[in-house]
Amino acid sequence: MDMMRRWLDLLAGDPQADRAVPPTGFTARLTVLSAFAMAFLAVFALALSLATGRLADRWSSELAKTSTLRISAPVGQVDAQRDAALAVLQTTPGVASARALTDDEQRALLAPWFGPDLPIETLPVPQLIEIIEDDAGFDVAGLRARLQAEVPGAVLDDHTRWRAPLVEAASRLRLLGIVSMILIAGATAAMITLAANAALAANAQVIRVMRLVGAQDIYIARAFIRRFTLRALTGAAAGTLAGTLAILLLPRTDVAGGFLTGLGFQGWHWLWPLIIPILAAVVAFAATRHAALRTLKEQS
Amino acid sequence: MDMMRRWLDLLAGDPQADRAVPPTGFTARLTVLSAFAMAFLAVFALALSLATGRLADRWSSELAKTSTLRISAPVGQVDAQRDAALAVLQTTPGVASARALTDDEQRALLAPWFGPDLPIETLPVPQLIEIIEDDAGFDVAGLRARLQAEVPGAVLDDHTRWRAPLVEAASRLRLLGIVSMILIAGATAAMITLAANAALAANAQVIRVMRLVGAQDIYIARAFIRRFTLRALTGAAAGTLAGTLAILLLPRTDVAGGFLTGLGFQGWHWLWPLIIPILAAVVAFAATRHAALRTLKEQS
Amino acid sequence: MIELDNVAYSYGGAELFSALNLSLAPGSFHFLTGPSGAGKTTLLKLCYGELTATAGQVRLFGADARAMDRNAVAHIRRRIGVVHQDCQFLDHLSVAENIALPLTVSGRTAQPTDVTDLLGWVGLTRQAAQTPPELSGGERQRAALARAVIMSPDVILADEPTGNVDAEMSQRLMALLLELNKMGKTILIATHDLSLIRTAKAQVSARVLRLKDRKLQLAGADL
Amino acid sequence: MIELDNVAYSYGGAELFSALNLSLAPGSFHFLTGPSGAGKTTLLKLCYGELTATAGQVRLFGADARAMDRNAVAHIRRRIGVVHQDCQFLDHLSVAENIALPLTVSGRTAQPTDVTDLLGWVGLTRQAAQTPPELSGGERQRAALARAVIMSPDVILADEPTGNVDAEMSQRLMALLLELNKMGKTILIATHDLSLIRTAKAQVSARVLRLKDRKLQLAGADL
Ligand SMILES: Nc1ncnc2c1ncn2[C@@H]1O[C@H](COP(=O)(O)OP(=O)(O)OP(=O)(O)O)[C@@H](O)[C@H]1O
Ligand SMILES: Nc1ncnc2c1ncn2[C@@H]1O[C@H](COP(=O)(O)OP(=O)(O)OP(=O)(O)O)[C@@H](O)[C@H]1O
Ligand SMILES: [Mg+2]
Ligand SMILES: [Mg+2]
Repeated sequence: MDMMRRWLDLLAGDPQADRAVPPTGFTARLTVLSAFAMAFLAVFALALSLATGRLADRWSSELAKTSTLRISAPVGQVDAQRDAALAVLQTTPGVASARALTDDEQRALLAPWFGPDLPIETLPVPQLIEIIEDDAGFDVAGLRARLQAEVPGAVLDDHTRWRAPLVEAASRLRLLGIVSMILIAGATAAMITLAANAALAANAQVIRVMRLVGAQDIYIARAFIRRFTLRALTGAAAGTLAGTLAILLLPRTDVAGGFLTGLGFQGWHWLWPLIIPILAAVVAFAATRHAALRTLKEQS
Repeated sequence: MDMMRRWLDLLAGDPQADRAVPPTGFTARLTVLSAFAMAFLAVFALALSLATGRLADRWSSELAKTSTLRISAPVGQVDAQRDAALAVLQTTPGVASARALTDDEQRALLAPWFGPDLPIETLPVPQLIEIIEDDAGFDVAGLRARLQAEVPGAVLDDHTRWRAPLVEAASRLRLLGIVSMILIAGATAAMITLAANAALAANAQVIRVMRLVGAQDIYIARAFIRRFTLRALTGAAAGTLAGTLAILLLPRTDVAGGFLTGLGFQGWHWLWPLIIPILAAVVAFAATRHAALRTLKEQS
Repeated sequence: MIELDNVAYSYGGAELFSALNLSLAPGSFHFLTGPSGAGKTTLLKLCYGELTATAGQVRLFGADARAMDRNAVAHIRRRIGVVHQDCQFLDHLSVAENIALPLTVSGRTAQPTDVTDLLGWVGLTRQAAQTPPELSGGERQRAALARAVIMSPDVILADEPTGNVDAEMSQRLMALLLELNKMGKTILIATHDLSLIRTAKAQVSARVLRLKDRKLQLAGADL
Repeated sequence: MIELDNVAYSYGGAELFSALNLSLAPGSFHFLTGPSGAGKTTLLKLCYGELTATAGQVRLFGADARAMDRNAVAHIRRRIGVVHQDCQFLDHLSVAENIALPLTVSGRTAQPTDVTDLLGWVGLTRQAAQTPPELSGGERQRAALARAVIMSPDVILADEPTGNVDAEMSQRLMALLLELNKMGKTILIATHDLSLIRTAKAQVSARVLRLKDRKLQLAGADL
């Protein structure tokens, strides 16, 4: 509430106090530019972070939780072996569900290699069964042993070879996104603080005169705080807008194994970038306030 | 030569002139920080740019120039049809080379779907023939017609469906990398110019006094130029180092369809980042020189 | 209004003065002289709370200066008009705006007539719209004096207010200060200009203090 | 050394003065007086090339000031010592370094004895290591004078060099300037201080110019 009132107070502003502090020309433009550039980059880092987040989720859930059973058998026996395998799987603890892929699914999987019109019915292509584990997972060696006895043509491929590096890569990528965000936020805060300090240092004379004629510290500080907050807000808003537009213009890369599918925002994630200018304004407010009150204290 | 001498002159510096211009405190730190942050990001953009460059090359050469011929035939006829197809291809204008994939290669291609130990010899798996086009490319419809007559089991898959979006995506990604680099360089130049201008504006009094006692413009300018160049160089060098280390620490993502294989630098590409601090110093030199001489002219 | 009790001050090194006593009664008129570097400006700064005495007590309007926080000092300053020796202005504002600045920062709106009258008094009507760096030395001093009196403060402390103006103008500024003194304002002027003191003494019962050799003394009849 | 021929100047508005003639012969001693705002400082600025006349010709050491580029002006400044009215210093350097600044920027190394002697003359030995903002008003003026003369320039232009110092010190500074005049230096002092002019005239054949109502005239015997 109090914070709220202070903010509104600030944004309403005091045109007189604003006049008293001279326009800070280059420092002003520097602040707006920094806020713009940093917001622009932040949008990308945010998008990367969200995309890798999604990717890591997908990879760890899809890959870590699924295994494939492959049944190679003479044409006539495939159906029987498939049913036997499904029966085995249904009684295996740790298996959440198991289901045979349809011909269409198998054809889609094979299309890159054999073309879309593969006569799959006439070929002795192995039947694939997708196994989804539950959280606990199943005993791979035990399952292999049971299958060997009951479904001789079945080979269990539990993706273990792939799983570990993929999940690790995904989580490290997500970490990278988060670290970039923190770096950008930190760099922005540092830049705005330094710009505010530079403006204050350049205005030592103004502060001296204002003091001489009886101005209170908060009166002087407010003019600076207001300016830098508005500048950071403006710059960051423009940068966010530009960054978001750039993301929109990015190629929809559904290619390359779906790696980049999601570098755009999806659904309500579009609201995330709105946080950037607000955060920039809050950071600028706090940084300038701190810098101003400290400088005023030092110069007393 | 002249430029060279001027540079050396500058870096040797004049301690007296340096003393005459007061330490610019916050502006100094702001410059170093900006240079650092921008160099750090530039390393990433550079890496992205090089990686997408490599990727685009690979995609456009591998995908755009190859087609696949798939021969599905009863087991006994495969060899004969393969030879007939190869004979047709050898006489087709626009085909640079054509060769049948070995069993091992086909097994490797199919491993993700059927497991590594697929008994490919015993299965009526189609025989694949890789066709590499020359730059002109061949007449797809014409080839199809000839093949239909001479090799009834052959299906030509010329990857056209895939080619266009992939190549487009790759080139747009490369563009993205280059645009980021330009953006970062531009933002850095703007930041350093603004910081130099802010420092000069804050030192109007110093310039006035120096003038009063008979200092020449270049004497005054040099102190500023030297400082900002060294600052940009220092900041950018540190930022480049940090960025390169971060790249080294990146997960080696050989996963996900090889999309990110190359986000590190490869071979002599490791020399590229060295350009960043040099470029930053040059930009700072030019920006400060311009800003200083312009300010000095205006204030005369 | 302002009382200094056994006050000493040093800028870190040797003491500039010590055991100094001064009391500015309401409506009194004082001159402060002394050689360059004696500490006149320092003494004035103690009187408006810019410096804090290293020993002794300074009371401003009855309150102990040492116990004041910065907001209290800001409020005290609104009751004390100061002419700084190196006149300090906001260089981006016009002369008129600079003169009205004490009103602005205390949240009052400047009456245009007040400012106009005052500009006429100090002879800056023509220069009202110029900025301070566009003024001559003497004009700046006059603007500083105008700014010091615009709030109609209880006390006026002027540090060498006529160092850069000609004799005629300095008599005119003196007349303004004498007028204000007649209205009951307390006035303290630090100056080297003995002729200024002489003319003033002819019109008001001014006390002349001399700061020399670390001591403050009443000047004799030698003026 | 410095000649003004039919010179006029205006800051954009009305002309400050016009058809003004002045010639500073080598070794001459001039005073410049006139009411505050008459244009004394402006006239001095024309003489050291900070301003360019709006009409007429200014010749500095025989060269036309209008034709000089900024480097030429910089070199001229090394032959002209200037005491600015609002003494301008580099606030981050010590007083001694500020006084030696003209030597520094012209690439010469300051002789420590020169600086020390000069500091003694103007009574700033004790303050040599302080920075300019830590000086009193009069001390700053003395430092400005010391800086003006350290290069042993051919011409010394001093704008109100004694506005903030006591009578005793101003006599002493005057003695320094008279000494330099005897060594053949050309000197022009703008001042309001008539007593200063009177004492000087007793010792040297100084000419007193009065700038008033847009004209420059030789002052009569009324001084
Ligand atoms: N901030 C400071 N740090 C150190 N010494 C200072 C500082 N300010 C003033 N002094 C010294 O204190 C002494 C008194 O200074 P002050 O300004 O009070 O003198 P003053 O009487 O006003 O002289 P003037 O008539 O020349 O204005 C001077 O010798 C000066 O060098
Ligand atoms: N940069 C400027 N722009 C506009 N007007 C100016 C500028 N500088 C000075 N003036 C005006 O020109 C007039 C003469 O100024 P100048 O400083 O030459 O006077 P001066 O004779 O030195 O006065 P003083 O004795 O008060 O120092 C003044 O009225 C002043 O307001
Ligand atoms: Mg003083
Ligand atoms: Mg003047």
